[in-house]
Amino acid sequence: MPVRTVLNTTIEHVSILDEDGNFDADLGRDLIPDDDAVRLYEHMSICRHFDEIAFKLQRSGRMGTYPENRGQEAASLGAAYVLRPDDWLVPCYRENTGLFWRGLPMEMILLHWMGDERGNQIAADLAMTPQAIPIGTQLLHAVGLAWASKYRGEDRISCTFFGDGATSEGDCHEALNFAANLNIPVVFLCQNNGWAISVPTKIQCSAPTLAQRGMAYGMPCVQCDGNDIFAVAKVVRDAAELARTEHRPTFIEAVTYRLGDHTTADDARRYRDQAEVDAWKKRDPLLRLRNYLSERTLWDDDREKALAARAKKEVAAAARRAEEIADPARTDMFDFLYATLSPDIEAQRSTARTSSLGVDPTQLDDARSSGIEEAV
Amino acid sequence: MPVRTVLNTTIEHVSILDEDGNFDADLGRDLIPDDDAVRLYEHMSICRHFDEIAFKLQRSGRMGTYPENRGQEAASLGAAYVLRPDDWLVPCYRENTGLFWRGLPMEMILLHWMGDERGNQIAADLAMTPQAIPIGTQLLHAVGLAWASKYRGEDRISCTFFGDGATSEGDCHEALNFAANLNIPVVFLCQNNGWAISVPTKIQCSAPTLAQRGMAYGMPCVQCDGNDIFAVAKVVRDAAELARTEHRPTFIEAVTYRLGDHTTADDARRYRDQAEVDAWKKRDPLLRLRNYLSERTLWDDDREKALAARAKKEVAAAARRAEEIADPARTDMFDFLYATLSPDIEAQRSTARTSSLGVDPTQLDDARSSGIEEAV
Amino acid sequence: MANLTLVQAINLALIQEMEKDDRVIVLGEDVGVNGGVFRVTEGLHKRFGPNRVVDTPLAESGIIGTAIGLAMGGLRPIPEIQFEGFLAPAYDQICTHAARMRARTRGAFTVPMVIRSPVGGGIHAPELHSDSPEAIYAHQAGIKVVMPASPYDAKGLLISAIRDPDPVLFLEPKRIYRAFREEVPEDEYTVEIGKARIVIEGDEMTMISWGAAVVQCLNAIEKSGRSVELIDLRTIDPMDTETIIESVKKTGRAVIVHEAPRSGGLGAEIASRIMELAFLYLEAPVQRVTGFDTLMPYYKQELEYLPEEPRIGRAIEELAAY
Amino acid sequence: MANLTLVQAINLALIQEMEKDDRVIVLGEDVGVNGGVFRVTEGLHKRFGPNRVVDTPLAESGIIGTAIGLAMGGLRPIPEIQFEGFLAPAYDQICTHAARMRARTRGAFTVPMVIRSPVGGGIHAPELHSDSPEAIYAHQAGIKVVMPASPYDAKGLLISAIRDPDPVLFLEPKRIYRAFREEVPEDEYTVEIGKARIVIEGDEMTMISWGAAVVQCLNAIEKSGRSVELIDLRTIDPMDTETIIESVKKTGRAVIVHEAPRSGGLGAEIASRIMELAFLYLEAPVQRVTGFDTLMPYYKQELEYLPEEPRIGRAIEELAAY
Ligand SMILES: Cc1ncc(C[n+]2csc(CCOP(=O)(O)OP(=O)(O)O)c2C)c(N)n1
Ligand SMILES: Cc1ncc(C[n+]2csc(CCOP(=O)(O)OP(=O)(O)O)c2C)c(N)n1
Ligand SMILES: [Mg+2]
Ligand SMILES: [Mg+2]
Repeated sequence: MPVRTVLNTTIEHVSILDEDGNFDADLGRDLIPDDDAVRLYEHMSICRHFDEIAFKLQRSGRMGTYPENRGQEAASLGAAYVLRPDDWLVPCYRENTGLFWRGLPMEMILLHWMGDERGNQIAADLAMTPQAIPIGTQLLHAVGLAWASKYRGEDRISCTFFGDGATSEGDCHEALNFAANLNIPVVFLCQNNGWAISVPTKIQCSAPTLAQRGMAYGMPCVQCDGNDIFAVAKVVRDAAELARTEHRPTFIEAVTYRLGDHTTADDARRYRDQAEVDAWKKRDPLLRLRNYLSERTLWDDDREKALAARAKKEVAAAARRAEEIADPARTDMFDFLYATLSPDIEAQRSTARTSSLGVDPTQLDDARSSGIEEAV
Repeated sequence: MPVRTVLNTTIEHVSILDEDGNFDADLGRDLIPDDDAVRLYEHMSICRHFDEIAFKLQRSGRMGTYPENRGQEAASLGAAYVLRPDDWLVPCYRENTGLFWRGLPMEMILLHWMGDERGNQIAADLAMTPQAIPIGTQLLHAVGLAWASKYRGEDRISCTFFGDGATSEGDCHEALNFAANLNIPVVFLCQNNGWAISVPTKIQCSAPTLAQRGMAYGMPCVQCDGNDIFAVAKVVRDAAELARTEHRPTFIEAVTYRLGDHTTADDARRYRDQAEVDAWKKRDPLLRLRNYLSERTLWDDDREKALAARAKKEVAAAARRAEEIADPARTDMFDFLYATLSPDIEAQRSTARTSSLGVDPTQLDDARSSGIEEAV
Repeated sequence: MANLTLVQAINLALIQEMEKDDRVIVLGEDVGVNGGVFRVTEGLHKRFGPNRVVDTPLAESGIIGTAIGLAMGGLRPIPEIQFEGFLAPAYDQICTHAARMRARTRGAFTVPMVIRSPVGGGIHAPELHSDSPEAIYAHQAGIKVVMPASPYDAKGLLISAIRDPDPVLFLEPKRIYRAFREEVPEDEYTVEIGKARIVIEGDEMTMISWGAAVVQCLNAIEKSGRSVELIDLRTIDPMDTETIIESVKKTGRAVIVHEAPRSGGLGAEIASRIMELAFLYLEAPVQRVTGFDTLMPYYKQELEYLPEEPRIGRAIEELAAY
Repeated sequence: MANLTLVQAINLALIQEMEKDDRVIVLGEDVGVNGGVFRVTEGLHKRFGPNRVVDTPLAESGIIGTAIGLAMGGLRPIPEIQFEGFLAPAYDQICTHAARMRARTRGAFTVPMVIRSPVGGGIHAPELHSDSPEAIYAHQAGIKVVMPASPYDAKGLLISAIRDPDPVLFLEPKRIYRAFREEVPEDEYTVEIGKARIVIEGDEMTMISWGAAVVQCLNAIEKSGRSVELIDLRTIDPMDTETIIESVKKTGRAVIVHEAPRSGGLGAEIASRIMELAFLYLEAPVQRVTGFDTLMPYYKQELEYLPEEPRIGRAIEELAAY
């Protein structure tokens, strides 16, 4: 046949609890028990409050640039909820809800944005990597981490998070391709929040969906309502199952929206319409879950009030811990560079000099005995 | 609707003159007039002979590494045939037929592989870039070149060629994405020849087709028999039309096969079965076109003999021109680095030194008057 | 004359060159509607429209690679890389193609483009937003590297860079984007690429620096009360060796100050050239006051890392005492 | 003991470490079935199977990025980059992540991996197959850079690199892959990373080099008939400053030989250290005999570019005469 069809493929969009409060009982059955739904809502609310406090810390000069997570609380949380506690979470920087659900102490995120590497010093049993600053690069690490587990015959998988902007980077493509061709168990979860700083998604992707990024590699692709924690939980659960049992990756596009500015250094009014923001406010994942709970009499104003008080207390305590930590040692930048330092770097460490006069950097022992403090 | 289809898409395979000699008169109508078919066959044959001579030059130590084009003559030629003479050709290194068709003197390719930059010194009116050594990087240049034309309101387009291996590089993805989203008129022509050195295509792409690489970006994608010059001509003509009139890129997978080793430095017997090679020999693009012409009494043994003589003469003349060119000047590496040289590089140029003693590099004028020859 | 910040001076240079030459176009992440995250391209999108000021996908290799094609195709693209740390994903296109195109094609193709990127530390930015990679690109033949330290120079150097027939990496020290203002002529003018500037004359020693560190040098010199000749390199590659050597022949002592790590930094190159060309004039070993051979730490510690005034001042005294 | 080429010595080191530690895996383009384009990984695929010797897609950033994940996940990956020119597309993952991971996570994550890649000119290879980018990676803190110049060192250094808890860029001078053989113990042994080797002792001057250029140095020294102390750096970062300084204190003169371009090359770093730490011992300016500040030309001219014996010999005479 001169012209024959060699591929025919489709992408589906999954929604369970929609913005009007409709809940699809079929798809939603046994997905999130009521108790858990309450806990998830509480968690999202605390994270929302965390965002507010972080914003204030920045505005009052007590923290550097901070990227608000507001409006995107459902996506990473839905994923963290259905994944196993030892599955790798490989985030970008709008996954606070997922990371905190897994157990990351809130002050770690604050420390990171306070310009302190200790915010990245994450305990091994949390099975997560630190926030990634260079866009799109972390997807490859997720592939490698899952590959290492597979190599050892473990059934741990990776789930990596990234934005719509990240899908334009070459590394994103290489990660998807490695995972697809080498059969690495990874869930690729793209948070399409409509914007990459000031650049709208259509400049990153003029195709009808971002989900189809994965089609290039023949992997299953699915789009879901990213503000619907039920939909996210379902598609991630399915993807994780496929990864765990068949070592096949999945590409998920979670359609969501960044309600805040890109970061505290940004002013989104320069480039987007308030009307768009207002429309998305109605699709707020918190609002939606709260309505769901209220309708099922699992939630009421008293509980909301109590939750607000709890959030305030928990976040304040985390902020205190972040702010009250002792200053890092001047020598930390040397001491954590390699497992063991070379004599030349030792000399820089102990003399606090890069020049050769004054304390002679070859006279290490003298310099060291004369004390680092004195050297500065 | 909780689950709805958001994308439904297909990819077609186009074949016109198949390996058994069947010709689809419908699709093939008015595609390649008989005269041209004869010329194209002659051209392919001459290139095949060029390959043999190049191989021998390498084997006899008169040229460095050379990548044979054998078996892949139809793809770039079909493209060059239907494109306008001012459309940019942005090749990799298995597009000799297309480049020669456009008018590149054969000795340029030889010079390149003889380790001489003058092989890349291509006349502007040929509208082509030199062979690309770093895999996958040239696709972006094709996008920029076409963009520059579009910017000026011209209707020139780019056609870029690359292998199956190249589709794994991040740059390939970034090029496709830029072209799709910024509406740049580019034809992306992937020569899937089954191998990237020793690595089979399935390690580059486990999806059913390579054509679907373009689906990620929502661009039209098509697969064709890359050894069928009619099919190539048709899909490239359609893609060029779309690019020229609507500034939309197309991704084409031309399925072909590398009959030779990867390069003269390679020994393909280490990693692939002879049976596979033998099967593909039956699909040789030259054989196929010759049978087509013979059946239509456009070709016969006498013509074949005459062609062989002509090929021998033309290629020998090109090899002579390449071998007899004067050595490049020792100073060329300096003189073509920037439009104007800095004093420091001038000093290196005139003293032939990087050290500071002997001729004092600051005493440029003296050094220069004492002569470059003498300095070496 | 207007009293401008470095950001404003660059903005003005861009506007004037774009007015003059419609082959000049600007492209990059957030450079269009938003006017750049530092507002360097503010107003350009409105003035010149989306065909000449282009918001691209988030892909640095893509930005530089397409810009190379644009330049080969006859335009004069000015791609912006949002922070110097994100030059890294474009390193391959910069070094493998932009820098090599003229030489490898023996002049058949050229890449007249200016890659703009903010550079350096000191503004409490996240990781990879505070580095100084100039030595990396200076080691690559075929691309020029420029780093202005004042608004006046920024405008004049950028205009020269845009008109240069070869690729230029134009690094903008973000710490002084708005730190001070300077009189900048409204008319166009150029500052020659490859020429250093003697900021203050002196005869006790020569201090060589560039970018935001020049401000630290000035402070340290003032505090020291010594007669230090301060040279702002302005162009890192090609380097104005002559001005450096002349000065050191006069002073007999030299110290180089830069933010990048010491090892393999440009301080080494400059010190070596001084030794090679002014050996018999040297009264003391050339000193380097630079970033340490570590990573630029997160911002709590960035001032421990950077060559700030106290460390420079100490080196001045030690060098004078030698 | 066996009489091995550098390729064979590396191959042996790989086999022995893979036998010993099943966390060690090899990945890259053509490293598996084909055994690598230089046959360095020959036989490994058969011996250890496709799970430990992995042919990957053609994507250098992908190779290094996944290897980083593998290392963070507890393995000891040895990614191969087919030629040094193709380290460039992986530059971002190497410098942005591999080199930074330990410091930026304060030790929570480490990246024990060895990136192997052939390096240098002289074999009539196409463009980007003959470069010497070691200075680029030496300027980046957090990753070690090793380049053996002999089969014995190659095996011992590679074993050290594989066992090193931090990332190591292991550059293999392709010009001497098979140029000569040397007795190499069959048993495992290590050569310490960070220690130079005095190849020949001498007292007229010190010559410092590494990689394939060491052979050129030896020839030039022999031809000169002078007493030149030749130091093979072996490890480029961390550098064995002490051995260099000790030698220069003895000889009073030094010349550095490397293939990479002069400007911003490691010759500058070494010359600066010598000046800083042995200033009063220096009887002449330290000399650099290196590649020119141009591109490595296509192969017809590569020997014009490289620091071959005649250029080194001339510098020896000029330095001795100073
Ligand atoms: C490689 C790289 N390039 C540029 C930047 C600067 N930058 C930081 S965030 C951002 C936009 C990211 O957009 P997206 O991936 O959609 O994530 P979002 O911020 O919307 O969550 C950019 C351009 C960066 N951090 N890394
Ligand atoms: C960036 C880069 N990585 C690796 C190589 C080494 N190399 C040269 S050709 C080749 C395989 C290319 O395969 P493909 O793209 O399918 O083209 P083909 O040779 O089959 O025509 C490789 C790995 C290179 N030239 N560039
Ligand atoms: Mg986004
Ligand atoms: Mg191929």
